[in-house]
Amino acid sequence: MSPTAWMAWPVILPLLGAVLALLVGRKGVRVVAGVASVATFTASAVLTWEVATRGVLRQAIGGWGPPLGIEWRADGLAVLMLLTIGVVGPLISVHALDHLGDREDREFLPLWLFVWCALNALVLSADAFNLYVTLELVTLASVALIAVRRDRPGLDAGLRYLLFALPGSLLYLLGVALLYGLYSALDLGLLGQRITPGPVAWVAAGVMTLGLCLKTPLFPLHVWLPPTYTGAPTPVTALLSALISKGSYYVLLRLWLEVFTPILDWQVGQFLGVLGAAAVLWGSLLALSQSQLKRVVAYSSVAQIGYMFLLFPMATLGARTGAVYLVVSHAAAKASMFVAVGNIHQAVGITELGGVQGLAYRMPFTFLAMALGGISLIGMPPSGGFIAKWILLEESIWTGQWWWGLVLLLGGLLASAYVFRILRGSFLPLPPGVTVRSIPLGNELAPLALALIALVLGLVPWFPLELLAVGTAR
Amino acid sequence: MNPWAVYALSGVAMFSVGLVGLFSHEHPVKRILASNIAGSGVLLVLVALARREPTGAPDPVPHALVLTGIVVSVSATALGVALARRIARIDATAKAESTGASDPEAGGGSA
Amino acid sequence: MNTWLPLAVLLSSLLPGLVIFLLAEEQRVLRTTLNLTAAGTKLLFTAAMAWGVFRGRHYETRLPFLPKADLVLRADTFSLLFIILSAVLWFVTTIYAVGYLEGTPHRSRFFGFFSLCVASTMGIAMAGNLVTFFLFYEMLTLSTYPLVIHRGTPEALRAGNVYLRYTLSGATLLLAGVALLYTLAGSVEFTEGGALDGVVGHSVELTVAFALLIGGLAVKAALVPLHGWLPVAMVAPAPVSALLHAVAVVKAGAFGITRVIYDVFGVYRVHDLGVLHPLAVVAAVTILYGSLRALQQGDLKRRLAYSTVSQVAYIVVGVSIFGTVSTIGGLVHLVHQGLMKITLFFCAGNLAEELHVHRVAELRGVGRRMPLTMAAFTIGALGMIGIPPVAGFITKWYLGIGALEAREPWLVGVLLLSTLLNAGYFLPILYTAWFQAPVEPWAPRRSRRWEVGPALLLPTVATAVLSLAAGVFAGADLSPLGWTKLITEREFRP
Amino acid sequence: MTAALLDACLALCLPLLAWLVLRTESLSQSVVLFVAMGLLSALAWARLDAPDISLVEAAVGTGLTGALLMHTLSWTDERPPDVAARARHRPWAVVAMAALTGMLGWAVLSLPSDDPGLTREVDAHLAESGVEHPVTAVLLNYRGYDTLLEIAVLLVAVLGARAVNPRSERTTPEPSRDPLTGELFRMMTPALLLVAGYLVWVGEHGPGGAFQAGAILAGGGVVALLTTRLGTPRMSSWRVRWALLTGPLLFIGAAVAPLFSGRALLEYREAQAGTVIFVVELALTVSIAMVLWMFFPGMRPARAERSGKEPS
Repeated sequence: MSPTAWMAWPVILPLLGAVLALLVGRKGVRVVAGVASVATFTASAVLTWEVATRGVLRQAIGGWGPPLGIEWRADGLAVLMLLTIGVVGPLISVHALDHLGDREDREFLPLWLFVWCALNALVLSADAFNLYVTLELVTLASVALIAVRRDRPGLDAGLRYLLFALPGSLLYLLGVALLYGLYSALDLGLLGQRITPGPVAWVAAGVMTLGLCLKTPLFPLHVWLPPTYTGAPTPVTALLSALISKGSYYVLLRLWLEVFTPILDWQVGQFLGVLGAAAVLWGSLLALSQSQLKRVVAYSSVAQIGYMFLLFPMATLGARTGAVYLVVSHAAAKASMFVAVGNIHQAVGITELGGVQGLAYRMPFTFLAMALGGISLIGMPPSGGFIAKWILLEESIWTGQWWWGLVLLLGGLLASAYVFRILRGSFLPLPPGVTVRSIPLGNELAPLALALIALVLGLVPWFPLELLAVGTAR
Repeated sequence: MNPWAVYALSGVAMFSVGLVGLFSHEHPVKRILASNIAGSGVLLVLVALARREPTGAPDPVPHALVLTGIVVSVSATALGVALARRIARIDATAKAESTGASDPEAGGGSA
Repeated sequence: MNTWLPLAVLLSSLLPGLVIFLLAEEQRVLRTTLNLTAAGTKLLFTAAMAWGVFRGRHYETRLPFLPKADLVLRADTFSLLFIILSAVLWFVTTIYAVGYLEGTPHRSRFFGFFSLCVASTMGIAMAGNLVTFFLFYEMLTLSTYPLVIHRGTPEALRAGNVYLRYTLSGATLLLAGVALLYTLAGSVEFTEGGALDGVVGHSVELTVAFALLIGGLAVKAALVPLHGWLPVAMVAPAPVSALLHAVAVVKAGAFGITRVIYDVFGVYRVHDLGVLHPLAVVAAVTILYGSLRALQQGDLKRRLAYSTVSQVAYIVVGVSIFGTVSTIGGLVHLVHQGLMKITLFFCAGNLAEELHVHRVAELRGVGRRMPLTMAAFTIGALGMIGIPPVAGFITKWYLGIGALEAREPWLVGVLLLSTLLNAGYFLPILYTAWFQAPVEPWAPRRSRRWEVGPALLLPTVATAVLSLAAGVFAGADLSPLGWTKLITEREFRP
Repeated sequence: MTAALLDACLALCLPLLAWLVLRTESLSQSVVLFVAMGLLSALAWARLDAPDISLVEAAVGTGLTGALLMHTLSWTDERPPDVAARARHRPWAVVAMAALTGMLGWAVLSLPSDDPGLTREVDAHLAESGVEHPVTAVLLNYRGYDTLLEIAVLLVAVLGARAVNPRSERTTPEPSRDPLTGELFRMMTPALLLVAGYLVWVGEHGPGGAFQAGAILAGGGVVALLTTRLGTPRMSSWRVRWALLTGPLLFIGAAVAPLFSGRALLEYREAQAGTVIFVVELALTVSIAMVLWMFFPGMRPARAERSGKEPS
């Protein structure tokens, strides 16, 4: 099979897996999903290898090519995301199997495979409208996942998410319509060549950014996030925070760095940066003031997404590298933390922060995972979070915009405050009257594996960094 | 003014009404309605854009996009109302239980 | 060039640490064996490396990391000074800790973090550039935090909070400084004589970077006013206090300051920037302030803690005065203070463990009950005051001469005043212990032969002997002083 | 002139109706107004020379959506006690609306007003696409990948909708008391099937296609649901699953087959393209009909029972 043909499989295999999982009915779901996961991961890995050795790959779907057809484009950034999704997602889903009931995982697995397919499709797509379809597929599958337990908090969370994500998609679609109206193209590459400053480009950029920020979400559009993340089943929250929210951010990044580059003015960048900085501070402060464990971690996501927007004021290749590195390491670290939170809830049934008391000795792997994940959120070495922060910090000084560096440093301090607030309690003796249910070993190891990924990202950053550089030379 | 522009402006206005309505209502059905209105607005803009050259056949690409858009929008609506329905049933059950009546869901199911 | 020995030195405590975490609480023998084997192996590696460096060989492990900064572990004369100190003291402290924590819960966790802590210290010592240094500096914070809160009491948790607040703020400053310097210079590999040859001008930025770096490091070095965490952290078990205060944390700070001055900026550059003098003043203030506060403490460990604040500042004073002699004095104190202070903390631990004595006033007549412990304490205390032939005297001598040589006579005054204060807070302890009669008879010994368990006593005596030896044999080539002279020669080579 | 007046009227009415939909306090009135708005908007689309997709909008975007919403109202309380159906008083809302309209309008008016878009490119390659109707060519060939994902969207939606309301599968609807509607349905069925088949076939040359045909069939299904003993298809039945999933499976198969002979995804051979597309469309028609049908969760509980439960 030709190297470009490999691009199809990370999209097709999970789709096929999902359809077959639905088809086989109740009994074979796990088997089908397992085979599909292994196959999809393998396809992603092979594609990564092809891109790392051959450079950027393209496939004109249907053989047409832009402007008529849709094109897939795999550069280093795309395959790094593929790999992230392919590693983090299945680990979360393994945990989900035990966390959710038997009934739920018959629905969870096909839905997760749809999400996986959609995210892979999103990452590879170079077509503005196709991106809209993938975004919607992600959204609808996420909504179904959030509500998969059919309990009132989950249903509320699902509906809330849907009703915030839909306008986001529509804003994006309107932008696509405007761009098509002026440039008669939907391909991101063509749009990037044809874009000129003017009302259409400005308004399109504005509404698309607004829509995607609503979905991601960026401060102050984050109001839906904490209740949604809290109401969803924990493994689904992990998926939302680690991978799904990154989908819309990824589109935003592609748009601004590859299409709207000519209109990315200083003011625009600073504006997005200010919102990002506000997200960092506001999210961290609110994380600090929460009494529920899951809400602490949820608000931390608001803050971490804020860091990612510091890319826009700098808008350099280095800043892109830093932001993407943060996306990847946050995916691993935050997934590990949410999964660990799920374990804690399962073990003691306490959702308050004090519920962690004494658990460090009873669930050592879970807490090790929590600690390693937390370190990455803070941006302390050795962790992927540190590498990301370091690159962004250097870039902020390099571009003379040192104030973003201050935000990074301050955010790190605040993060350490809420992370250690969680960890500290675990060293206390177990309070009397609390019984700790035992957790299956697999469930303890899943968060640890995720946290170790965040750690390894901080120890051998050169591999992802070299991968990210593929396709950046112009 | 060309007809397409009139309709495009109309679509834009529908979109704005829907979008703002979405954020100023709390009832789920109203919000789903609002998102459908906003969606129709965007689609109308696309349909209008396809008809800018007054002669010949309209641009088929936006038409195809619109078809896809309709499907996505009806899917989202179906999912949204399914959630709303379930929430309503849970609430009804809770209400019935709190007033001492039997489970209406069970009654509905066995009818 | 040898490429695996630095890594081996690092891994010889990192890997055992990770394995120890996995051991069950009851596997006492296995854990102790592992600990001691690891500490012994490290000593061997270190000795081999020291011998090699002495004979002019180079040791460097280089792993790819960031585009502009590899992970570099390297052994030069200065890092070896710190490595040897840590390796030796780790060995004795391990023995001590095994005895001290006998029968207490969570020992696997304790020894796991303990080993990680030493591994971080090794990393700090061998770091070949600022990024690697920062990496291990942060690992040190992370691995000492669980040790500080080890007891799990509310008081310990509060101390942990204070500790984190200080060290993480310091790390933030340090990170800002490192990033600024990397942006200015591209890459900052530690180089004898300074690594910033490529940077011309930018004196404002360089000054800011220097201030940030020193500010960050000063937290761990406990320079006034950033010393607040140190006395609070005294709630930790005695071996932790010993290791934290004698070796790992405060020394990491002092070591870092020295690296920044000599191997990053280069002493000439720092001198030109005019930032050395302010640093010396801060250190001098710290010396006096620490001593004054020590004088007021009734709690033995807190008194020792404030004494540490003061003594570590000697190192900083030494390296921040422009001149070879004072630099020798400062650097050699890195070792001397380590040996003497760990002796003192061991003694305090022995007293607390055997007799539950924590306050100075309770020490009346303890000399007759625990003669060896108090003898060791006496050696340490006299050394701190600076009485020959204990090692502390060498330090003060070189610092004094150095100050005169650098035409900073005010410093001699500071040294004299500090010596007086040192005497003021150490001599009463000695007097109380040796010459006053106990209020009530001491509890009888648990064993006929030992005044306190051998695992506690032997390390105490060993370090006391070492403190004495470092002073008596100061003239030898491989004594701390001899080694320090070797370092200084290379740093001041113009 | 009359045409321009009609256009202006329509264009003005649409946002006003939209506004009314959201202002009306009664939810059922809102839905009725929404349907009215949808029909007008279908008219507008027809005025813009898009008669085929205007039919879809009328049938699915308005009819089916309206029916779904109406159906939901019968499940939910007209006005739940904690949530007001009326908009909260938001003075900024009007300002925001005006600002948004103004900004977007500015952008729309700066678009070139006689741009053919991609019409030429589509026509140039129409011969290679295997179909004669340009919209079908875009939908199933040039941008067939969008359609593939769109099918996934439909599957996800039906899976999600069924997942949250599994119980309703067991709800047997009340048989219609009116024998006439049942008879009507029986008579209608063959006609519906015929029309659907025709639409798929005609889609290759003119307005029509899988989606339109699927919508027609689904319409029949919904009527059946409301008038006969036929319940909503259940996911637990293997027949239903095959009916639902054969289309997607065939589509995926057709999409990946070219990969094995060194071509790109969905890169049909020119000679076979027409046949492949026809077969895929036929299978998709069944799937789409099933999905749309299954969006309806069965009948609401009988009115009498509901009112019996109401505390009063």
